[in-house]
Amino acid sequence: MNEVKLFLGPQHPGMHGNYSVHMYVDGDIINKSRPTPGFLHRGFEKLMERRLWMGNLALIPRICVPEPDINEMVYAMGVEALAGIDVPEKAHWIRMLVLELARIAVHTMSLGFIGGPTGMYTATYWAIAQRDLILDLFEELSGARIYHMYIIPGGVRKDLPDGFAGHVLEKMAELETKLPEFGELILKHPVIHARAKDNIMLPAEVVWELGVTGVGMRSATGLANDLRKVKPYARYDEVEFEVPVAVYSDALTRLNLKFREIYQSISIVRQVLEKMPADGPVNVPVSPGNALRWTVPAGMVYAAVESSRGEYGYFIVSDGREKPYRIAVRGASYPQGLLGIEKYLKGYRIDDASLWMDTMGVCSPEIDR
Amino acid sequence: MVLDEKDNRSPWEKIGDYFSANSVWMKWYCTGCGAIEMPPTMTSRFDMERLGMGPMATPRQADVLLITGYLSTKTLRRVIYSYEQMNSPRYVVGFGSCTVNGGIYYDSYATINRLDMYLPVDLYIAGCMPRPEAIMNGFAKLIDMIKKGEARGWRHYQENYEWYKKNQLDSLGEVIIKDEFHE
Amino acid sequence: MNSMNSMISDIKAALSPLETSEPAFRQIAAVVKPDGIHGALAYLKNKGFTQLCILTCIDWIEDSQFELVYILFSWTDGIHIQLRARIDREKPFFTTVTDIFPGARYYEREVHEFFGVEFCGNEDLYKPLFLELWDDIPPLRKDFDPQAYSDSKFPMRENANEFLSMTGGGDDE
Amino acid sequence: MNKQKSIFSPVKAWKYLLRKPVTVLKKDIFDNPRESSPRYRGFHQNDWDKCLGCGTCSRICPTNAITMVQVDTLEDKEGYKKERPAFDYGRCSFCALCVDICPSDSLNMSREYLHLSKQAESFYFLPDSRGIHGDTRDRGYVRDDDSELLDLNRYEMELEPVDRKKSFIEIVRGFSLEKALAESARCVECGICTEACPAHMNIPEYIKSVWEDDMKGAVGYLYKTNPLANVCGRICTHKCEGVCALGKRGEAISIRWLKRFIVDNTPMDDYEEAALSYVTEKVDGKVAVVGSGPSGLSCAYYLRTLGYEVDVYEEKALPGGVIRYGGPEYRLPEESVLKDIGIIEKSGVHFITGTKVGRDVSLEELRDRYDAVFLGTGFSLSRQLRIPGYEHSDVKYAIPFLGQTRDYLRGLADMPDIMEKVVVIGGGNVAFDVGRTLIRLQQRKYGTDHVSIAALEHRGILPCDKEELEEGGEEGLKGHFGYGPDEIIITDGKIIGLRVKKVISIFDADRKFNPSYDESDSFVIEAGQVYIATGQMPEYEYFSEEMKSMITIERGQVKVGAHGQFENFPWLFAGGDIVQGPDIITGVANGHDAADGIDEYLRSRKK
Amino acid sequence: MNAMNFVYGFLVLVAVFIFQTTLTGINRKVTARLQKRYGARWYQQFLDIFKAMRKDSTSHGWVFDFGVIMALGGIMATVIFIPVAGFEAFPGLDNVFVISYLLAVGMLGMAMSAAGSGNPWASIGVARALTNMLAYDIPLMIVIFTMIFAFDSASVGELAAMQQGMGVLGWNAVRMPLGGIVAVIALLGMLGKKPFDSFIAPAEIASGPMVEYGGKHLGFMFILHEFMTFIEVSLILNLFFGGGATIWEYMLKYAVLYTFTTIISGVMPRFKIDQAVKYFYRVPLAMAVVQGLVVIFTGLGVKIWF
Repeated sequence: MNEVKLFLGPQHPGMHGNYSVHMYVDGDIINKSRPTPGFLHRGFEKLMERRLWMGNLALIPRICVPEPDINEMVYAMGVEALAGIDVPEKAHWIRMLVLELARIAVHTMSLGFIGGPTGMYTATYWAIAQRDLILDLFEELSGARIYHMYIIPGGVRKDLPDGFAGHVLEKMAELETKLPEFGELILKHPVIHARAKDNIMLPAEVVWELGVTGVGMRSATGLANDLRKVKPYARYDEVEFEVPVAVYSDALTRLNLKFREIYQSISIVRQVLEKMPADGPVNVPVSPGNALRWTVPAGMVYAAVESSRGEYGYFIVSDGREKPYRIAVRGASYPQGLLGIEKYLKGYRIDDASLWMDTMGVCSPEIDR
Repeated sequence: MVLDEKDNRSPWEKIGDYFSANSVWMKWYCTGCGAIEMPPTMTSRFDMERLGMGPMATPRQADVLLITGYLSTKTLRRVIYSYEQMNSPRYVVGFGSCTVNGGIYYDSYATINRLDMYLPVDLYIAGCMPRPEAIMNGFAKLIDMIKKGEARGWRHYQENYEWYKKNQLDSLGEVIIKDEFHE
Repeated sequence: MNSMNSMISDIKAALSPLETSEPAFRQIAAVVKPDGIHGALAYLKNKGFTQLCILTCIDWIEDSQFELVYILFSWTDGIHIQLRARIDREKPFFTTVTDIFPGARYYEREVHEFFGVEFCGNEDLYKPLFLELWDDIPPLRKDFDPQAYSDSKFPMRENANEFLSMTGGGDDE
Repeated sequence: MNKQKSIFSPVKAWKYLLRKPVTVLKKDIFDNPRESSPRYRGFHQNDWDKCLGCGTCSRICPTNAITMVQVDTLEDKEGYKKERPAFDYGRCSFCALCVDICPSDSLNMSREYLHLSKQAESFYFLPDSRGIHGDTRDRGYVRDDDSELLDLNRYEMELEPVDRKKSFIEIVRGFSLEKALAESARCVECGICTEACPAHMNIPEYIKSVWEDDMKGAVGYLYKTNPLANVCGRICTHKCEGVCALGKRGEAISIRWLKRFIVDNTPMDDYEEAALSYVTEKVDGKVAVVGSGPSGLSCAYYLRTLGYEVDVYEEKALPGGVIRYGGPEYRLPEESVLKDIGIIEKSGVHFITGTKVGRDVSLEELRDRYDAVFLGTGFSLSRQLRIPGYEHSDVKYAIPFLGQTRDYLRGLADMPDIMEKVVVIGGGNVAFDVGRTLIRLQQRKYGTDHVSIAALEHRGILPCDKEELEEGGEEGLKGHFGYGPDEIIITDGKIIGLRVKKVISIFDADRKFNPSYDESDSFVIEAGQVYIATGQMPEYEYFSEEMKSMITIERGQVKVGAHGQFENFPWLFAGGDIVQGPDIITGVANGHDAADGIDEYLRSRKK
Repeated sequence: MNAMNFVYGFLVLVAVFIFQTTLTGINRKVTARLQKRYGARWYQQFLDIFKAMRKDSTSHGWVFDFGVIMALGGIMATVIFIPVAGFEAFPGLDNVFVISYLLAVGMLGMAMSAAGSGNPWASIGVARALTNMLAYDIPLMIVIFTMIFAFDSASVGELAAMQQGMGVLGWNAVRMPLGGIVAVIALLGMLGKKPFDSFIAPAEIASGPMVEYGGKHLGFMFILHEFMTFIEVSLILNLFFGGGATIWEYMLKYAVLYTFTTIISGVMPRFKIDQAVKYFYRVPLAMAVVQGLVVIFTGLGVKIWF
């Protein structure tokens, strides 16, 4: 049979986001695949050089749409390292709260998005409605559902609103009652097992070769390689949590790890609310003067956080002026989304291509930037 | 874009528009970051299907093209291609700031500023990005416009094809990329 | 876990860097000569820095230099290393490091596309990656003005400063 | 790892067939759209009464979405621009940085999120407090102390320690470089100060130059509109700081001290180069300037920048007028004056000192010798206070006293004859200058000080600067504010005190100056001398009777047309105190303006 | 056969269309409930079809157009032969084989048309659809042959009538429980419901055969789909669940059976096509063979039944 060229994306229901994979298939088997990024390329790294240090706050969340907070966090961490700022204690805890809520939201969503490639839309419908309740929390906290622009260099933008802790705990309790249902519907489903078990493998060698991080790395190597543990930021060294790991990385294992991480995040959220100082400032200015003239001392620094997909980093260069000199973004899904697709998508069936994209955690906006 | 607002539809067209209005299928294409608010709109919390709307996998089946935010030139080429594959009557909805005037990417070398230079936009929804309620209200408004025969962008596109084509070529150089494999 | 100090002294001894610093918590920056990058990467990979986080470039247009930045991470020690080297901006040639870090392949393509740095040995280098039909100098170079490019290609909406009543210009809704 | 599977587990989902859906009801979406959260960042609301029109929002905006639009229907108000921000929702990213940085606190975001239209043009709005659709909604996102993006507090300068009253050393030490950079970083570049400044100095620009550490550029900006930068950097009345946008919620930027920082910290070479960069080759045209006070110097300098030859006539031995003889040394050191006058001299202005127009040379002679004449003679006389005993020889007046003190410090005159206990009448800056100079002289002469000050105005409405009041108090000035002078009590030909009485009101019902007193509340301030600092007067002896008849003089000020030109004498221009009352910066502005007028006049004459 | 038969036939088509489309609409609401939401209006399916009919459509050559007509013609013809609660527009022509044959004409038309569009996704979809058909047909046919063998009749109407009178116990699904299970699973396959919908999987092959249909073509496909659903459900209903003694009973049973398939597919993801084939050839085929052997060699369920 002849080799046929197929486009998986950019407009294909199996593709999350605006991304494209060109596949050469023989029958149902993919012989060769080429990632084609750039559909979401906006030239962020250039635009950031043209905005004020504070003005970039509006830009950065848009680099990773499903989980914007990590951008804010990593940018803030970088700027703080350059400027030598000590963030107020309370801000650290609020940041952790935001990051963990975001992690819950994005894991819940990715749990539901398994419904896309496998066709179990009920799971998608449930999960996204569930995630929406967390977006309500974000709206209460920061004034926006998706782009919170809440974590700023120097701290967080505003203090928690009244009664917020109570609302968070309520939603967490509700989520905990609903999660087992997701487990029943998705993780125990025989057809999901048929699709995901022993499929879409990620061996440990490939992890090291590509530089895959996050759930992918932990599911394959059995190492608790989580930046929150290995190189703690904020106050992650003061909360107790486990990093779920596995040594056999198929799609189902990765799904299970995400599911267990949700529980860990819920536990972190509870600890954060318990241990957070009641009072105190929530931010300090980056430098004297108003935000139009904030400057950051010259220097180069790389800051990284653990996103839901792995190590997410910014390399920030300042020349001491009111705008960054250069910012380079390391998208967490860069290794698997480009080289991974080129090298390791082949051999799978067309049916698995979108499942591959989904469970490997490929997020197109952060690759394209 | 100046549209002829006079209602000169035949009764058959009015009936047709009634059906069109109550069954608007959208092209499921996430062109930009506004797409992140589409899943909540489609799924259980806001349940777009109540309006008779649903996502469709291919442009042939779709009635409305949602431009969910900024468009890079690379995407715009595919969007125009998709739009031309859609069957009339077809509608375009622009989401958020980026489609109106470039949004936060107004000075980007990779994204366009005004969507209506390249495609006829029937409705814009404000926000960055619009929240699901705004999207739902936008759709309700679109439905109303179709019912009243006001959503006539596709006619405008047919009638001013040359103008659109010229804009597309001016900004994109080439609209249909023959070899996009980069091989 | 090795301590930061011993790591820095190891690096100083092995790589003879032009300059080292500690820009942030558990982070080491080392500037080496361009021809030392390969050796340094191989050495560091052996020292446990198994992950290439990012490969990027900075355009120091005033010095007429590009600075290549390799950021490595050691999961065992929890240390990030910035390895930097400056090359001539007028003759931006360098060799690929894909033999040490295969994952660098797309980073190199990206740096080539955005800065015009050529990495000898990376076979896919000349294929466009993010950009399509690009017709100007590499866009992340400092002498590229995105505003001017945008203005020349993508028309903007000129807002007339006329408001029907002084507030609320919209006719609908 | 939980990897067990069961065919029955998914079937449990069937229970939701009979449960209530989680969907938001249609009526909550369409009929009454769901309220967004109290912090929601929706569309903008802008309180036009509060809005300054400063445009800070448009400068922070990362999306370039905010345009300042001229609104002509607004009334003119000091410190407010007639501009309001218009928002392009084709750009806005709803980040609310504009709200957080708004100096006037007028901007906030509403909880409104619906705007749909097929007209892309309708996404451009000029919101007021009712929001973009004119239907007032709840406030959403508002700025609070945490999200503040302005730096509201001044970076304080060091002052000399308390024993500063023992000497005439300048009391304000000035900014260190670090503090100056920090202070200059507070500026939001709104330019409201420029509008308020009589000389329309390029304040935002020179502050920005400080922030960029470009002192030469800053000096260049200063000399664009003010050749007395050293003087104004120290004793300007700083109207700019009164209207500073930051002053609405916090402390205004120390514009004056930043100006002083510039002039004190620029290397002399750079300074001269920048300051003299405007001076041009001489052209045909000669102008006489009468009086070397601020307006005369300013006029002379700007005439030089236009190429004219300038002679300045000064009655006193040294040029400078009020800046040479008026300001106290501890505020305005001699070096500063010398520096300013030196630059003006270097620009090619020729000073003819010791020559009083009207006495040594007549105005008519000047008219014949020069192409044009500028009058900047100032208020050189003290206004008398006709209370009983005012003719006593120990009743002193501010202007001669201050002048003599300056000359004494220069070594050109004797120390003024002061007594151990004195009282000053007046509540303006000059009165405080007199009082504080007296303290220093008393310290020098007697080792102690005892200076009282009496003013009609009570503490809250004193016309002097706030810092004068504070610093004067620190130095031991005994204030009796709200008490008006009644009589000078003289016993045995010597003054023993000043009787004062409580002021009830200063102005009468017609808002005319007509103080009324509470006669029952009066007391005597013990003093051997009375210093009167209740105002100054001009002297117009140089006008011939014929000229006087053709000139209108109202309340001591001459009436002139545009650019200070006399209607009946087109060759004659005036500026400074005699046109607009005593104020250095206004004088500078008049001088500059007159220079332009003279240029225009001479050009038109040539044609 | 006279003119009245054609009038009846036409009326049957209209009635079937209205009934099935309404039911589809209701089932969309059922799915929605499962997904914790309200879902579309019950008449949404009508709106969708009429909307599609109203739109312009793009042709991809005469094969593409003709295939649609051929499919619709074939399927509409089949509908007329389906006995509903004893009523037949053309009595005596309700043979299982006739129906299967006519159904195949419809399927073939669809395949022709889809392949004629030239879209690779459509070709893959058609290939998958035919594979899928092959997969579910074999177990189902074994059961149906068993039934024909046991009851000595190939007439759908007769087979339905034979099950009536004993209540639930008379149903072939109860008499031949394994065969009943096979039939329901095969029905899921026939209807293209999850987990056997890989030939129209949007996330994998962009809705497969349907990828190039739009406008009127799509409208025809929708109508065709409604008719096909009716044929398939009716076939299983008549053969395994005793049809209906009255039209109301028939409609009720039909609705229950159809809704049952909906709620099953509502909690199912889809198999990959190879998995679907493997599944059919493993579980239902084994059950069908066992059922066939039991019926043929023991008579249990047919001859031996009370």
